[in-house]
Amino acid sequence: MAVAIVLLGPLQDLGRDVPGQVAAPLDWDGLLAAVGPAIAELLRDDRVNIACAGRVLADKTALDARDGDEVALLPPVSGG
Amino acid sequence: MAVAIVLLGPLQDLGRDVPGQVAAPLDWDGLLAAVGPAIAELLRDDRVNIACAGRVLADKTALDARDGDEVALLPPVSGG
Amino acid sequence: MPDVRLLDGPFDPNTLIARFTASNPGLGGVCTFVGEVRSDGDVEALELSHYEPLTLPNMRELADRAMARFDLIDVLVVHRVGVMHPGEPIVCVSAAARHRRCAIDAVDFCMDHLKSAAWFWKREQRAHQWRWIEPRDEDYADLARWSE
Amino acid sequence: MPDVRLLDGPFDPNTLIARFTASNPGLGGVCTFVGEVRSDGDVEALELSHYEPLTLPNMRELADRAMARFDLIDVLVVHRVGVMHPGEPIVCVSAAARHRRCAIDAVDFCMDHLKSAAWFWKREQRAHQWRWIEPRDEDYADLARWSE
Repeated sequence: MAVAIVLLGPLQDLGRDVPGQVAAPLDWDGLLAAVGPAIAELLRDDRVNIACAGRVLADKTALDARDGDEVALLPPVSGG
Repeated sequence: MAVAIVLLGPLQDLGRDVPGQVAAPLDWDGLLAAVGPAIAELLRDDRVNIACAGRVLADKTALDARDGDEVALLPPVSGG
Repeated sequence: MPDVRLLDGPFDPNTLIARFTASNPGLGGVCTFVGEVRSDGDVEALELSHYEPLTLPNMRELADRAMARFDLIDVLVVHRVGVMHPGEPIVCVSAAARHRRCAIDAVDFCMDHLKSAAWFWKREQRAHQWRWIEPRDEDYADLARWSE
Repeated sequence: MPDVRLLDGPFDPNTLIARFTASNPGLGGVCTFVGEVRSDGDVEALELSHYEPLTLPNMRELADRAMARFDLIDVLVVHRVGVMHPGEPIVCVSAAARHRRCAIDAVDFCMDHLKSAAWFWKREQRAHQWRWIEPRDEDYADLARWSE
Protein backbone atom coordinates (compact mmCIF):
# COMPACT_ATOMS: atom_id res chain seq x y z
CA MET A 1 0.00 0.00 0.00
CA ALA A 2 1.56 3.27 -1.15
CA VAL A 3 1.79 7.05 -0.87
CA ALA A 4 2.80 9.00 -4.00
CA ILE A 5 5.40 11.76 -3.69
CA VAL A 6 5.31 14.64 -6.20
CA LEU A 7 7.98 17.35 -6.43
CA LEU A 8 7.10 20.73 -7.89
CA GLY A 9 9.10 23.53 -9.49
CA PRO A 10 12.85 23.61 -8.76
CA LEU A 11 12.50 20.61 -6.44
CA GLN A 12 11.90 18.47 -9.55
CA ASP A 13 15.49 18.99 -10.65
CA LEU A 14 16.97 18.55 -7.19
CA GLY A 15 14.96 15.49 -6.30
CA ARG A 16 15.53 13.17 -9.22
CA ASP A 17 16.43 10.36 -6.84
CA VAL A 18 13.33 10.71 -4.68
CA PRO A 19 11.10 7.64 -5.10
CA GLY A 20 7.70 8.29 -6.73
CA GLN A 21 6.01 5.97 -4.23
CA VAL A 22 6.73 5.02 -0.64
CA ALA A 23 4.97 2.71 1.78
CA ALA A 24 1.90 3.98 3.64
CA PRO A 25 1.41 5.44 6.16
CA LEU A 26 3.89 8.32 5.85
CA ASP A 27 4.60 10.88 8.55
CA TRP A 28 7.02 13.86 8.67
CA ASP A 29 10.01 11.80 9.82
CA GLY A 30 9.23 9.12 7.25
CA LEU A 31 9.08 11.77 4.52
CA LEU A 32 12.43 13.31 5.54
CA ALA A 33 13.99 9.85 5.47
CA ALA A 34 12.42 8.99 2.09
CA VAL A 35 13.58 12.10 0.22
CA GLY A 36 17.22 12.01 1.34
CA PRO A 37 19.23 14.60 3.28
CA ALA A 38 19.48 17.35 0.60
CA ILE A 39 15.73 17.60 -0.03
CA ALA A 40 15.01 17.05 3.68
CA GLU A 41 17.07 20.14 4.45
CA LEU A 42 15.01 22.19 1.96
CA LEU A 43 11.72 20.88 3.36
CA ARG A 44 12.60 22.37 6.75
CA ASP A 45 12.54 25.89 5.16
CA ASP A 46 9.36 27.75 6.26
CA ARG A 47 8.72 28.86 2.68
CA VAL A 48 8.40 25.26 1.50
CA ASN A 49 4.87 23.85 1.86
CA ILE A 50 3.54 20.33 1.80
CA ALA A 51 0.16 19.27 0.48
CA CYS A 52 -1.44 15.93 1.28
CA ALA A 53 -4.43 14.63 -0.66
CA GLY A 54 -4.93 18.03 -2.32
CA ARG A 55 -4.75 20.15 0.85
CA VAL A 56 -1.87 22.33 1.97
CA LEU A 57 -0.89 21.44 5.53
CA ALA A 58 -0.95 24.27 8.06
CA ASP A 59 1.64 22.32 10.06
CA LYS A 60 3.69 20.16 7.73
CA THR A 61 5.30 18.23 10.60
CA ALA A 62 1.79 16.86 11.30
CA LEU A 63 1.86 14.98 7.97
CA ASP A 64 -0.17 11.78 8.14
CA ALA A 65 -0.47 10.36 4.61
CA ARG A 66 -2.50 7.19 4.11
CA ASP A 67 -2.67 4.62 1.37
CA GLY A 68 -3.55 6.25 -1.96
CA ASP A 69 -2.71 9.80 -0.82
CA GLU A 70 -0.49 12.07 -2.90
CA VAL A 71 2.09 14.14 -1.00
CA ALA A 72 3.24 17.23 -2.90
CA LEU A 73 6.41 19.14 -2.03
CA LEU A 74 5.80 22.82 -2.87
CA PRO A 75 8.77 25.23 -3.00
CA PRO A 76 8.23 29.02 -2.98
CA VAL A 77 6.08 30.04 -5.95
CA SER A 78 7.16 32.43 -8.72
CA GLY A 79 4.04 32.84 -10.82
CA GLY A 80 2.29 35.30 -13.11
CA MET B 1 -13.44 95.78 -31.24
CA ALA B 2 -14.71 92.83 -29.24
CA VAL B 3 -14.02 90.10 -26.70
CA ALA B 4 -16.11 86.90 -26.94
CA ILE B 5 -17.61 85.44 -23.74
CA VAL B 6 -18.26 81.69 -23.60
CA LEU B 7 -20.10 79.96 -20.76
CA LEU B 8 -19.45 76.27 -20.07
CA GLY B 9 -21.42 73.52 -18.34
CA PRO B 10 -24.18 74.60 -15.95
CA LEU B 11 -23.27 78.27 -16.49
CA GLN B 12 -24.78 77.97 -19.98
CA ASP B 13 -28.25 77.58 -18.54
CA LEU B 14 -27.80 80.27 -15.90
CA GLY B 15 -26.23 82.81 -18.24
CA ARG B 16 -28.66 82.93 -21.14
CA ASP B 17 -28.75 86.73 -20.91
CA VAL B 18 -24.97 87.17 -20.95
CA PRO B 19 -23.90 88.85 -24.20
CA GLY B 20 -21.75 86.73 -26.52
CA GLN B 21 -19.51 89.70 -27.24
CA VAL B 22 -18.45 92.73 -25.24
CA ALA B 23 -16.18 95.65 -26.03
CA ALA B 24 -12.40 95.19 -25.69
CA PRO B 25 -10.42 95.51 -23.53
CA LEU B 26 -12.11 93.53 -20.73
CA ASP B 27 -10.83 93.29 -17.16
CA TRP B 28 -12.25 91.52 -14.06
CA ASP B 29 -14.56 94.38 -13.06
CA GLY B 30 -15.71 94.76 -16.65
CA LEU B 31 -16.48 91.04 -16.81
CA LEU B 32 -18.49 91.09 -13.56
CA ALA B 33 -20.51 94.03 -14.88
CA ALA B 34 -21.06 92.38 -18.28
CA VAL B 35 -22.39 89.05 -16.96
CA GLY B 36 -24.89 90.50 -14.45
CA PRO B 37 -25.09 90.03 -10.69
CA ALA B 38 -26.15 86.33 -10.56
CA ILE B 39 -23.28 85.04 -12.72
CA ALA B 40 -20.88 87.58 -11.13
CA GLU B 41 -21.64 86.04 -7.75
CA LEU B 42 -20.79 82.53 -9.10
CA LEU B 43 -17.55 83.77 -10.70
CA ARG B 44 -16.28 84.81 -7.26
CA ASP B 45 -16.37 81.11 -6.17
CA ASP B 46 -12.82 79.75 -6.00
CA ARG B 47 -13.86 76.61 -7.85
CA VAL B 48 -14.88 78.63 -10.92
CA ASN B 49 -12.03 79.26 -13.33
CA ILE B 50 -11.59 81.71 -16.17
CA ALA B 51 -9.62 81.10 -19.34
CA CYS B 52 -8.51 83.87 -21.67
CA ALA B 53 -7.24 83.14 -25.16
CA GLY B 54 -7.02 79.40 -24.40
CA ARG B 55 -5.15 79.69 -21.09
CA VAL B 56 -6.59 79.21 -17.62
CA LEU B 57 -5.76 82.23 -15.46
CA ALA B 58 -3.90 81.54 -12.22
CA ASP B 59 -5.42 84.77 -10.86
CA LYS B 60 -8.73 85.43 -12.55
CA THR B 61 -8.98 88.94 -11.13
CA ALA B 62 -5.95 89.77 -13.30
CA LEU B 63 -8.06 89.25 -16.46
CA ASP B 64 -6.89 91.46 -19.30
CA ALA B 65 -8.70 90.39 -22.48
CA ARG B 66 -7.87 92.16 -25.71
CA ASP B 67 -9.60 92.47 -29.03
CA GLY B 68 -10.24 89.03 -30.56
CA ASP B 69 -9.71 87.13 -27.29
CA GLU B 70 -12.19 84.54 -26.07
CA VAL B 71 -12.98 84.57 -22.35
CA ALA B 72 -14.34 81.23 -21.07
CA LEU B 73 -16.18 80.87 -17.76
CA LEU B 74 -15.41 77.40 -16.39
CA PRO B 75 -17.50 76.02 -13.51
CA PRO B 76 -16.32 72.98 -11.49
CA VAL B 77 -15.85 70.01 -13.81
CA SER B 78 -17.72 66.69 -13.53
CA GLY B 79 -16.11 64.53 -16.16
CA GLY B 80 -15.37 60.91 -17.01
CA MET C 1 4.21 58.20 -28.11
CA PRO C 2 0.89 58.81 -26.31
CA ASP C 3 -2.28 58.37 -28.35
CA VAL C 4 -4.83 60.92 -27.06
CA ARG C 5 -8.25 61.36 -28.62
CA LEU C 6 -11.45 63.28 -28.01
CA LEU C 7 -14.29 61.63 -29.94
CA ASP C 8 -17.75 63.01 -30.65
CA GLY C 9 -19.21 59.70 -31.83
CA PRO C 10 -19.44 56.10 -30.55
CA PHE C 11 -16.23 54.06 -30.37
CA ASP C 12 -15.30 50.44 -29.79
CA PRO C 13 -12.73 50.18 -26.97
CA ASN C 14 -11.81 46.62 -27.92
CA THR C 15 -10.62 47.69 -31.36
CA LEU C 16 -8.50 50.46 -29.83
CA ILE C 17 -7.07 48.18 -27.15
CA ALA C 18 -6.27 45.38 -29.60
CA ARG C 19 -4.37 47.86 -31.80
CA PHE C 20 -2.61 49.41 -28.79
CA THR C 21 -1.52 46.01 -27.47
CA ALA C 22 -0.40 44.79 -30.89
CA SER C 23 1.75 47.89 -31.35
CA ASN C 24 3.65 47.10 -28.12
CA PRO C 25 4.52 43.38 -28.31
CA GLY C 26 6.58 41.67 -25.66
CA LEU C 27 6.29 44.70 -23.47
CA GLY C 28 5.43 43.24 -20.09
CA GLY C 29 1.91 44.29 -19.21
CA VAL C 30 -1.01 46.40 -20.34
CA CYS C 31 -3.63 47.73 -17.95
CA THR C 32 -6.86 49.14 -19.34
CA PHE C 33 -9.91 50.82 -17.91
CA VAL C 34 -13.11 51.28 -19.90
CA GLY C 35 -15.95 53.33 -18.43
CA GLU C 36 -19.46 53.07 -19.80
CA VAL C 37 -22.62 55.09 -19.33
CA ARG C 38 -24.32 53.25 -16.48
CA SER C 39 -27.83 51.87 -16.84
CA ASP C 40 -28.83 53.77 -13.74
CA GLY C 41 -32.55 53.49 -13.08
CA ASP C 42 -34.28 55.90 -15.42
CA VAL C 43 -31.25 57.63 -16.99
CA GLU C 44 -32.09 58.06 -20.66
CA ALA C 45 -28.99 59.85 -21.84
CA LEU C 46 -25.84 61.59 -20.71
CA GLU C 47 -24.21 64.61 -22.31
CA LEU C 48 -20.58 65.53 -21.84
CA SER C 49 -19.61 69.01 -22.96
CA HIS C 50 -16.07 70.31 -23.08
CA TYR C 51 -14.09 73.43 -23.99
CA GLU C 52 -12.22 72.77 -27.18
CA PRO C 53 -9.19 75.09 -26.62
CA LEU C 54 -8.43 73.47 -23.25
CA THR C 55 -9.70 69.90 -23.19
CA LEU C 56 -7.47 68.10 -25.68
CA PRO C 57 -4.24 69.99 -24.74
CA ASN C 58 -4.99 69.17 -21.08
CA MET C 59 -5.48 65.46 -21.89
CA ARG C 60 -2.20 65.43 -23.86
CA GLU C 61 -0.40 66.97 -20.90
CA LEU C 62 -1.95 64.33 -18.60
CA ALA C 63 -0.71 61.54 -20.90
CA ASP C 64 2.80 63.05 -20.93
CA ARG C 65 2.82 63.28 -17.13
CA ALA C 66 1.70 59.65 -16.83
CA MET C 67 4.40 58.51 -19.28
CA ALA C 68 7.12 60.17 -17.19
CA ARG C 69 5.77 59.45 -13.71
CA PHE C 70 5.10 55.73 -14.25
CA ASP C 71 7.89 54.92 -16.70
CA LEU C 72 5.41 53.81 -19.35
CA ILE C 73 6.21 52.37 -22.74
CA ASP C 74 3.02 53.84 -24.15
CA VAL C 75 -0.35 55.22 -23.11
CA LEU C 76 -3.75 55.57 -24.80
CA VAL C 77 -6.29 58.11 -23.52
CA VAL C 78 -9.64 58.28 -25.34
CA HIS C 79 -12.64 60.28 -24.17
CA ARG C 80 -16.07 60.64 -25.67
CA VAL C 81 -18.02 63.93 -25.73
CA GLY C 82 -21.59 64.70 -26.81
CA VAL C 83 -24.79 62.81 -26.10
CA MET C 84 -24.44 59.14 -25.09
CA HIS C 85 -26.80 56.37 -24.02
CA PRO C 86 -26.55 53.68 -21.31
CA GLY C 87 -24.04 50.99 -22.22
CA GLU C 88 -21.97 53.24 -24.51
CA PRO C 89 -18.28 53.68 -23.65
CA ILE C 90 -17.29 57.14 -22.37
CA VAL C 91 -13.63 56.67 -21.60
CA CYS C 92 -10.81 54.24 -22.34
CA VAL C 93 -7.34 54.48 -20.79
CA SER C 94 -4.65 51.91 -21.52
CA ALA C 95 -1.08 51.90 -20.20
CA ALA C 96 1.77 49.63 -21.26
CA ALA C 97 4.74 49.18 -18.94
CA ARG C 98 7.45 46.68 -18.17
CA HIS C 99 6.12 46.32 -14.63
CA ARG C 100 2.48 45.69 -13.81
CA ARG C 101 2.35 48.07 -10.84
CA CYS C 102 3.35 50.98 -13.09
CA ALA C 103 0.71 50.10 -15.69
CA ILE C 104 -2.04 49.75 -13.06
CA ASP C 105 -1.07 52.93 -11.20
CA ALA C 106 -0.89 54.93 -14.44
CA VAL C 107 -4.46 53.95 -15.35
CA ASP C 108 -5.63 54.84 -11.83
CA PHE C 109 -3.84 58.23 -12.06
CA CYS C 110 -5.25 59.08 -15.49
CA MET C 111 -8.80 58.11 -14.51
CA ASP C 112 -8.71 60.21 -11.32
CA HIS C 113 -7.54 63.22 -13.33
CA LEU C 114 -10.05 62.72 -16.13
CA LYS C 115 -12.80 62.51 -13.50
CA SER C 116 -12.03 65.68 -11.63
CA ALA C 117 -9.29 67.68 -13.30
CA ALA C 118 -10.21 67.58 -16.99
CA TRP C 119 -12.43 70.09 -18.76
CA PHE C 120 -15.64 68.10 -18.99
CA TRP C 121 -19.14 68.92 -17.76
CA LYS C 122 -21.76 66.23 -17.49
CA ARG C 123 -25.53 66.31 -17.51
CA GLU C 124 -28.07 63.52 -17.32
CA GLN C 125 -31.48 63.15 -18.88
CA ARG C 126 -34.19 61.49 -16.77
CA ALA C 127 -37.89 61.65 -17.67
CA HIS C 128 -36.99 63.97 -20.57
CA GLN C 129 -35.39 66.47 -18.15
CA TRP C 130 -31.70 67.40 -18.31
CA ARG C 131 -29.89 67.94 -15.02
CA TRP C 132 -26.24 68.97 -14.52
CA ILE C 133 -24.11 66.61 -12.43
CA GLU C 134 -22.14 68.12 -9.56
CA PRO C 135 -18.60 66.91 -8.94
CA ARG C 136 -18.45 64.35 -6.11
CA ASP C 137 -16.30 64.93 -3.02
CA GLU C 138 -15.07 61.35 -3.49
CA ASP C 139 -13.54 62.34 -6.83
CA TYR C 140 -11.60 65.20 -5.24
CA ALA C 141 -10.36 62.81 -2.55
CA ASP C 142 -9.23 60.34 -5.23
CA LEU C 143 -7.33 63.09 -7.02
CA ALA C 144 -5.62 64.28 -3.84
CA ARG C 145 -3.87 60.90 -3.54
CA TRP C 146 -1.53 61.88 -6.40
CA SER C 147 -0.36 65.27 -5.14
CA GLU C 148 3.32 65.37 -4.41
CA MET D 1 -20.27 34.48 -11.58
CA PRO D 2 -16.45 34.44 -11.81
CA ASP D 3 -14.93 32.96 -14.95
CA VAL D 4 -11.66 31.26 -13.93
CA ARG D 5 -9.51 29.33 -16.37
CA LEU D 6 -6.16 27.60 -16.49
CA LEU D 7 -5.08 27.21 -20.12
CA ASP D 8 -2.29 25.05 -21.50
CA GLY D 9 -2.30 26.65 -24.95
CA PRO D 10 -2.12 30.16 -26.43
CA PHE D 11 -5.12 32.47 -25.90
CA ASP D 12 -6.28 35.82 -27.24
CA PRO D 13 -7.03 38.20 -24.33
CA ASN D 14 -8.98 40.57 -26.59
CA THR D 15 -11.53 37.91 -27.44
CA LEU D 16 -11.98 37.06 -23.77
CA ILE D 17 -12.25 40.72 -22.74
CA ALA D 18 -14.72 41.58 -25.51
CA ARG D 19 -16.95 38.71 -24.42
CA PHE D 20 -16.60 39.61 -20.73
CA THR D 21 -17.48 43.27 -21.38
CA ALA D 22 -20.41 42.39 -23.65
CA SER D 23 -21.86 40.11 -20.98
CA ASN D 24 -21.94 43.01 -18.49
CA PRO D 25 -23.48 45.95 -20.40
CA GLY D 26 -24.17 49.28 -18.73
CA LEU D 27 -22.22 48.16 -15.71
CA GLY D 28 -20.04 51.14 -14.93
CA GLY D 29 -16.45 50.18 -15.58
CA VAL D 30 -14.16 47.32 -16.52
CA CYS D 31 -10.49 47.21 -15.59
CA THR D 32 -8.22 44.67 -17.26
CA PHE D 33 -4.62 43.64 -16.94
CA VAL D 34 -2.88 41.49 -19.53
CA GLY D 35 0.64 40.23 -18.85
CA GLU D 36 2.84 38.95 -21.64
CA VAL D 37 6.10 37.07 -21.75
CA ARG D 38 8.63 39.88 -21.97
CA SER D 39 11.12 40.08 -24.80
CA ASP D 40 13.91 40.26 -22.29
CA GLY D 41 17.30 40.15 -23.94
CA ASP D 42 18.00 36.56 -24.82
CA VAL D 43 15.00 34.85 -23.20
CA GLU D 44 13.92 32.16 -25.65
CA ALA D 45 11.04 30.64 -23.72
CA LEU D 46 9.31 30.57 -20.38
CA GLU D 47 7.71 27.58 -18.71
CA LEU D 48 5.08 27.81 -16.01
CA SER D 49 4.36 24.65 -14.12
CA HIS D 50 1.58 24.20 -11.60
CA TYR D 51 0.07 21.61 -9.28
CA GLU D 52 -3.27 20.57 -10.68
CA PRO D 53 -5.06 19.67 -7.39
CA LEU D 54 -4.29 23.09 -5.89
CA THR D 55 -3.88 25.67 -8.66
CA LEU D 56 -7.38 26.01 -10.12
CA PRO D 57 -9.24 25.70 -6.77
CA ASN D 58 -6.90 28.38 -5.38
CA MET D 59 -7.61 30.70 -8.35
CA ARG D 60 -11.36 30.18 -7.90
CA GLU D 61 -11.06 31.08 -4.24
CA LEU D 62 -9.08 34.20 -5.19
CA ALA D 63 -11.82 35.25 -7.65
CA ASP D 64 -14.50 34.74 -4.97
CA ARG D 65 -12.54 36.82 -2.47
CA ALA D 66 -12.12 39.63 -5.03
CA MET D 67 -15.87 39.55 -5.84
CA ALA D 68 -16.76 40.01 -2.17
CA ARG D 69 -13.99 42.40 -1.15
CA PHE D 70 -14.40 44.86 -4.06
CA ASP D 71 -18.16 44.55 -4.62
CA LEU D 72 -17.64 43.36 -8.19
CA ILE D 73 -20.30 42.62 -10.74
CA ASP D 74 -18.07 40.02 -12.35
CA VAL D 75 -14.46 38.92 -12.62
CA LEU D 76 -12.41 37.00 -15.19
CA VAL D 77 -9.14 35.29 -14.18
CA VAL D 78 -7.24 33.45 -16.91
CA HIS D 79 -3.75 32.01 -16.53
CA ARG D 80 -1.58 30.20 -19.00
CA VAL D 81 0.64 27.22 -18.06
CA GLY D 82 3.22 25.29 -20.08
CA VAL D 83 5.92 26.59 -22.44
CA MET D 84 5.43 30.11 -23.83
CA HIS D 85 7.44 32.47 -26.02
CA PRO D 86 8.11 36.23 -25.82
CA GLY D 87 5.04 38.25 -26.71
CA GLU D 88 2.56 35.54 -25.71
CA PRO D 89 -0.02 36.41 -23.05
CA ILE D 90 0.46 34.67 -19.68
CA VAL D 91 -2.30 36.19 -17.61
CA CYS D 92 -5.50 38.16 -18.08
CA VAL D 93 -7.57 39.55 -15.21
CA SER D 94 -10.67 41.63 -15.82
CA ALA D 95 -12.99 43.11 -13.18
CA ALA D 96 -16.35 44.78 -13.72
CA ALA D 97 -17.74 47.08 -11.05
CA ARG D 98 -20.10 49.99 -10.68
CA HIS D 99 -17.24 52.15 -9.40
CA ARG D 100 -13.88 52.44 -11.13
CA ARG D 101 -11.80 52.33 -7.94
CA CYS D 102 -13.24 48.91 -7.07
CA ALA D 103 -12.52 47.54 -10.55
CA ILE D 104 -8.93 48.86 -10.56
CA ASP D 105 -8.19 47.70 -7.01
CA ALA D 106 -9.63 44.24 -7.72
CA VAL D 107 -7.28 43.77 -10.68
CA ASP D 108 -4.32 44.95 -8.59
CA PHE D 109 -5.31 42.53 -5.79
CA CYS D 110 -5.73 39.53 -8.12
CA MET D 111 -2.43 40.20 -9.90
CA ASP D 112 -0.49 40.49 -6.64
CA HIS D 113 -1.93 37.17 -5.48
CA LEU D 114 -1.34 35.40 -8.79
CA LYS D 115 2.26 36.63 -8.69
CA SER D 116 3.17 35.43 -5.25
CA ALA D 117 0.39 33.40 -3.69
CA ALA D 118 -0.74 31.09 -6.49
CA TRP D 119 0.70 27.66 -7.20
CA PHE D 120 2.90 28.46 -10.18
CA TRP D 121 6.60 27.88 -10.72
CA LYS D 122 8.43 29.65 -13.51
CA ARG D 123 11.59 28.87 -15.40
CA GLU D 124 13.28 30.66 -18.27
CA GLN D 125 15.27 29.37 -21.19
CA ARG D 126 18.32 31.40 -22.27
CA ALA D 127 20.97 30.02 -24.62
CA HIS D 128 19.16 26.66 -24.56
CA GLN D 129 19.54 26.46 -20.75
CA TRP D 130 16.55 26.34 -18.42
CA ARG D 131 16.83 28.24 -15.14
CA TRP D 132 14.23 28.44 -12.34
CA ILE D 133 13.08 31.93 -11.37
CA GLU D 134 13.17 32.85 -7.68
CA PRO D 135 10.28 34.82 -6.22
CA ARG D 136 11.12 38.53 -5.93
CA ASP D 137 11.01 40.34 -2.57
CA GLU D 138 9.07 43.07 -4.37
CA ASP D 139 6.26 40.60 -5.06
CA TYR D 140 6.00 39.68 -1.38
CA ALA D 141 5.87 43.39 -0.50
CA ASP D 142 3.09 43.93 -3.06
CA LEU D 143 1.11 41.08 -1.55
CA ALA D 144 1.54 42.36 2.01
CA ARG D 145 -0.42 45.51 1.08
CA TRP D 146 -3.64 43.49 1.08
CA SER D 147 -3.37 41.80 4.48
CA GLU D 148 -6.06 42.89 6.87
